[in-house]
Amino acid sequence: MEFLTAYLTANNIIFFILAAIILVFGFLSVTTTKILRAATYLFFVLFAIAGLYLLLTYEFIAAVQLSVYAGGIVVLLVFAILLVKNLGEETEKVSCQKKLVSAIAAISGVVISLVTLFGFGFQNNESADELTANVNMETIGHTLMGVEKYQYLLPFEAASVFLLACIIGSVVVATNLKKEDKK
Amino acid sequence: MMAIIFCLGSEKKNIIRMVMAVGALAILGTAVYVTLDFLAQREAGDAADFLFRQDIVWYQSLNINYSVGVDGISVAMLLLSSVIVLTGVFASWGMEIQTKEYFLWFLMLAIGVFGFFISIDLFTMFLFYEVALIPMYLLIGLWGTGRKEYSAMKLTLMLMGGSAFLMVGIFGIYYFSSADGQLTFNIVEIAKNHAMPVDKQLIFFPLTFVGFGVLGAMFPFHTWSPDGHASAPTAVSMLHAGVLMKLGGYGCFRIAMNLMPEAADQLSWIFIILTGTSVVYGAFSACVQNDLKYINAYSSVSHCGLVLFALLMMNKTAMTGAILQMVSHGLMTALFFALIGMIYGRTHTRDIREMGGMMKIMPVLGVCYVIAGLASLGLPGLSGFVAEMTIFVGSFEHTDLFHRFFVIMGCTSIVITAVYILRVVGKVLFGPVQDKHHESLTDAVWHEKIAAFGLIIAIAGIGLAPLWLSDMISNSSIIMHFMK
Amino acid sequence: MNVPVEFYLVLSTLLFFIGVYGFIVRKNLIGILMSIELILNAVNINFVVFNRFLFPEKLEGYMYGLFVIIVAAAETAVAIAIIINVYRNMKNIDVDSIKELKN
Amino acid sequence: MDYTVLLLAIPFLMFLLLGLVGQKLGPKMAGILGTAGLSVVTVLAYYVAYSYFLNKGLTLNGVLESAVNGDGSWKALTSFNFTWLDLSNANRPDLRIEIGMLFDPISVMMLVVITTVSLMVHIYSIGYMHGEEGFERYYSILSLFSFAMLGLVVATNIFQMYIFWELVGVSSFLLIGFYYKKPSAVKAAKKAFIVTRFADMFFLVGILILSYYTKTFSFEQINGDHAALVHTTMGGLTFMGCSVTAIALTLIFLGGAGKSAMFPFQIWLPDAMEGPTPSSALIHAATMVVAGVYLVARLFPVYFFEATSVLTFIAYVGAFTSLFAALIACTQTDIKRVLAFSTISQIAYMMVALGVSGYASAHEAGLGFTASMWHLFTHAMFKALLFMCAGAIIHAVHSNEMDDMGNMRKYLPITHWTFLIACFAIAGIPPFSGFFSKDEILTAAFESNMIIYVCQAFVAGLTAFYMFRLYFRIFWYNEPTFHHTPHEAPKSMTIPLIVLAAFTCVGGFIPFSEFITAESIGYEIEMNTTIATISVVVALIGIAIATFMYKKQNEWPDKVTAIFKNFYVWAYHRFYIDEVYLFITNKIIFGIICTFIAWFDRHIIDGFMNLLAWTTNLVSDETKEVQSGSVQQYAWVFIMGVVTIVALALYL
Repeated sequence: MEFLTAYLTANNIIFFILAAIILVFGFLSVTTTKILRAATYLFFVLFAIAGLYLLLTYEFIAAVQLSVYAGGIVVLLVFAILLVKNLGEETEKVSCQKKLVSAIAAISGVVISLVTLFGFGFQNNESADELTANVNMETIGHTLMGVEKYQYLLPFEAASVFLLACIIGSVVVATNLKKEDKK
Repeated sequence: MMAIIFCLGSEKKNIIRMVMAVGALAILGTAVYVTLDFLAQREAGDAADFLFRQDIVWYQSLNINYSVGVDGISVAMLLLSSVIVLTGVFASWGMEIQTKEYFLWFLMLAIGVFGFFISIDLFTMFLFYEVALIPMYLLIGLWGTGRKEYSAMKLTLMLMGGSAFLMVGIFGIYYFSSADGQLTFNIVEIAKNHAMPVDKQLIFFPLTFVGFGVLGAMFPFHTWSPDGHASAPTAVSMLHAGVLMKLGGYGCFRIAMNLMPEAADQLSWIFIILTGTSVVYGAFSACVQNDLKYINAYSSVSHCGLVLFALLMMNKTAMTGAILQMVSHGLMTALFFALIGMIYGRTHTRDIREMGGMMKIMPVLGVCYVIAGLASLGLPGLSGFVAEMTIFVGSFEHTDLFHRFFVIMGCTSIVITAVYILRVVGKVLFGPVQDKHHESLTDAVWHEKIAAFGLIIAIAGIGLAPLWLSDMISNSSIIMHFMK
Repeated sequence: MNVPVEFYLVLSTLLFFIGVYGFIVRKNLIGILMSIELILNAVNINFVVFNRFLFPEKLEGYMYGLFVIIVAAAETAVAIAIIINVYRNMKNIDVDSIKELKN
Repeated sequence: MDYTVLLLAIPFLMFLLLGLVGQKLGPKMAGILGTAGLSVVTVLAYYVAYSYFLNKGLTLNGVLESAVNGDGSWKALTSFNFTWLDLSNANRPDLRIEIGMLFDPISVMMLVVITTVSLMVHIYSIGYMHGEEGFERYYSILSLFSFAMLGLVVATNIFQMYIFWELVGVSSFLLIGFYYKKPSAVKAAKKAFIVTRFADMFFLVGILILSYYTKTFSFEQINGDHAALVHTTMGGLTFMGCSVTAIALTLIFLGGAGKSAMFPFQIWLPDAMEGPTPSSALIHAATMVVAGVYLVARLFPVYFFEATSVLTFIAYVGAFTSLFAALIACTQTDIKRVLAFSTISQIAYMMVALGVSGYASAHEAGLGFTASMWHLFTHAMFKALLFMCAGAIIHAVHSNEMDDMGNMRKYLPITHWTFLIACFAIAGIPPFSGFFSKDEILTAAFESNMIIYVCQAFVAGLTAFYMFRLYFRIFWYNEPTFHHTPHEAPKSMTIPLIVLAAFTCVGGFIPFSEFITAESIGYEIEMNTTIATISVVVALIGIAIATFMYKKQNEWPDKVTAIFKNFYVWAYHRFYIDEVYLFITNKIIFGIICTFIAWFDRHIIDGFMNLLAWTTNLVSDETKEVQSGSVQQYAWVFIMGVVTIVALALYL
């Protein structure tokens, strides 16, 4: 019981709930045969991960996670699914052999990772708890816009250029074929 | 010596055949000049192993040099090559498709060949060797006839396979031959140092010998030759059988045997069996072929087998005979291929069963073919006799039963050669005309005559007065450790 | 605030390999894409967690996670553009049936 | 170098000239040039012979050299001898092929024979070959042949001999195949060349063995001092129980047997009659075919002193061949074939003579050698004459078959008489030349070996029989229906006939033994009357039978044929030797060995190479599946790889 009480703090309970959501829906999202459902499950997973970030007191990244992932990517995916598939159409059955093979890879990876992880012996940094102060937007803004050490203007700009490139690329890829279709 | 290469290099810009002819003539002129100069310098008492030396450091850290120089053997090979290049140009006068590219690759081949013969640096030599091989693929694959892609691929792959062996062999020599820790690629130095341990030699000698042996059409690595020759355009067959196959013999002699004499001595029996087989086997095979080029290709296998066979006898006379045979076979086989090309150009068939009575229709080609045939079967007064007799006399130095057996087996090849040569002559040239269409065919035109007569003059020249050539060659084998 | 770091790591490990499983097992291109998202998220969790527990004052992992999200978004966009294109051409988005680029 | 070199140079230049520009000169000019060239050579040869034998001295290089040694023996003189090819090495420093001219009794005698017959043939051919296509080519090859044959006989060393030997062979090939549009001619030419070439291979190996031990090619060194060099270097050496010397000399003899059509190499000579008749007269009757005899004579000291057993072997081979060929000659109907077999038989006679000869300048001991050379001389004359007569007859009736001839004496009187003279000569009727030489051979055989003597005497009878069978069938017998009336040949053809007939008549009175002996010392020949009588009687019996059977058409020939039916068929088909050869070459060598090797090459060796390529292809085909382009597969491999590596790195 002591063990239980030691772990049954509010944080932990929330964590377990989130973890359960992530794992269960994650698993469902890769195993379900209906692709639209998979997207929905993915949405839950992403949502729960945002919760996880909140639990870590990183609100900003949680917000980004929500808006970009849950709000953007999943919607994009859903659109894509709706464009290419009839709603609710089942994905083809995956052969057992393939499942088994994939499972072997995944499980062996899990095993080796967990063994390593538990063998490492982390010492929880209690001091981290003390620095629970929220990372405020100012800090984030400075970090993103600064050029000092541990400041990330360059990646920021790079990311923006990258995004631009992606937009253009997407458009080109999408339009090129239309021309060919016309031909 | 450089002049030859520069001469070729500048040629590349020009595309007209005339320029090719003039260029090839210039090459021949240079080769003759080199020969005369060489003889003069020897006469004047210059006893260096190699004359006209030129060394340029090329890659310092591995001690690779562009070093060239000639001795009597290289001079003989240069003369041979230049004669064949010249006649090859005339023989491919009628090449209409992509003439420029054709001659360009042709020259590339020639550069490789010339470079190979004058190199005395192993690495440079290997480089030129590869330079000579690659154009073959394109020349056969693009300008060939029949199953050209297959043949070109087969030829290139087999020769490349050979050069893989060769490269290992060369590196083996490079790493294990140094006397004082200073690694060198220089053949002369390696030969002088003579420091390669015998156990290492035993490993690298077979590699090198087989590597060159593939090019020298040694049994059982000869099968590229019939297909390759059959598909190649005329001048390429000429240059290939005439010169390129000699690279094999020359390499076996200059590198494999000269640098690894002890191993050559110990392992010669294996290769004597193989080359001795080659001689008879090629001749027998040629007896039942129906394609003129196949006959000639198998005959080349037989004759080139004799070259390697003689080399393995490891004495001065046989060695001289081997080099003479290279020259002689180069000339006569080039003549053969040139004539076959000319006949094929007219009849559009190479099947001897479909031809007959050509002597009446095209007397000049017919007579030339007979002369080539007689040279091939070793008629005195033509070059083949000189070479073969030198080889047989030299090979007879070995008294043991093993060598005797193979020498006598080699002697039988002169009979078998007569059989297949006369079979061809009888079927193609003599007898009644088989195909009525053939009666309207024309005889050789001027450029074909130049090609054929040029080669015949060279063949008869060597056949009638062989002494200078044989002296030039035999005087060059001074630094050979393996000479008994 | 005392959820031990191992918990997070175990979670991300499991999520990662769920993603890997999905990546390998899925035939549908969009399914594969979603698996990739899972993998990326698992990694992201790690970044953030390590940042939180090891160097809370630095924000390195934090930023990295942020950029990962950005890049993931871009990647998804491009991927979907390609998928739609492929679908237009071949009326199919199964990896096994898309062999046009092979050979 | 001096005037003697012209003996070789003129024919050679004539060959080049006629070969290269003959077409432009035209037939008439070519014929005249060729004949004129050879006339000069003939005059030179006669001059050499005159100075050598009668003046006993030759002016060589401006110096008069005596042809006689102190002890009265003939001396070998060399007019020039230059190195043609150096084959020396550490082991044999002096081994080189030289080209030179050697004058000794037999070579000078051969010079006379060759030039005489050759000149006659040249003159004769002007008429015989008139209007033939390739007339210039014909003369060019005749010149080449004369060059080669002269070079052969004056050879200073065995290798020079081999060189010219081959050249002779090729000119023979070219002449047999002169009518190259006739498949039978092409076949015959091929056969002749390949059979002789096959024999030459033995010759070559023989030379190689001989020269390996003696370290020289020179006849002078090999033969000199009773073949002492051979004795010291090779004496006592054995190989598989046989003396090496004997092996070498047997091989060399086999080379000679090939050229001289001894059994079992005789098959090419009858077919060689496909060539123009005058060239058959020159090459296949008078000169080239005796090269084998000449070769043995050249090396006679070596044979005699070092390998007597080989000489005996030669004698038996000769005796067998002469009998064999004479039997076949009796059955043939093609007149040139009859002559061809007669030639084989007569050459075999010469071989027998050499085989039974001793080495001494005395009547009995050294007789064989002299007789052989003498017979060579006389035979060349009368056989050339016979062939030319045959040519004239063929010229007249355009057929080789006896059945198309008969009663020709009316139409061709000159040919008739000259033919008759030649027949008497070959049958051995005094005083024609053949009698003397043949008588000496029989005497020599009688002195040494009774079996051979009996055999040869019988052959002499057979010879008389088949020659007169030929004579009567052509000139008497029944007159067949001619296509057109036969006419006597033109002057250019009859003059050589008369000249040769004259030689045949007087050839027997040349004191041959003064000049040509084994030991080079002249001696007096005495006629052995018993043997002479016997041989004349035998010959007369032969003639009588022939006269009885063939003078007029009667039933006797058929009766005799019926008695010896099987034998006759066998002999008519030349005892099927040709068929055996054909079987061996066509069926076994071509059919089995060559085809097998070609098959083996295509399918096994090349197949192996293709298999290598195919395997490479297959392996790459298989392995390229690994790089499938399937990202999922890659991912799986990647993950498993990482897992494995981590596991290995961390826990092992």
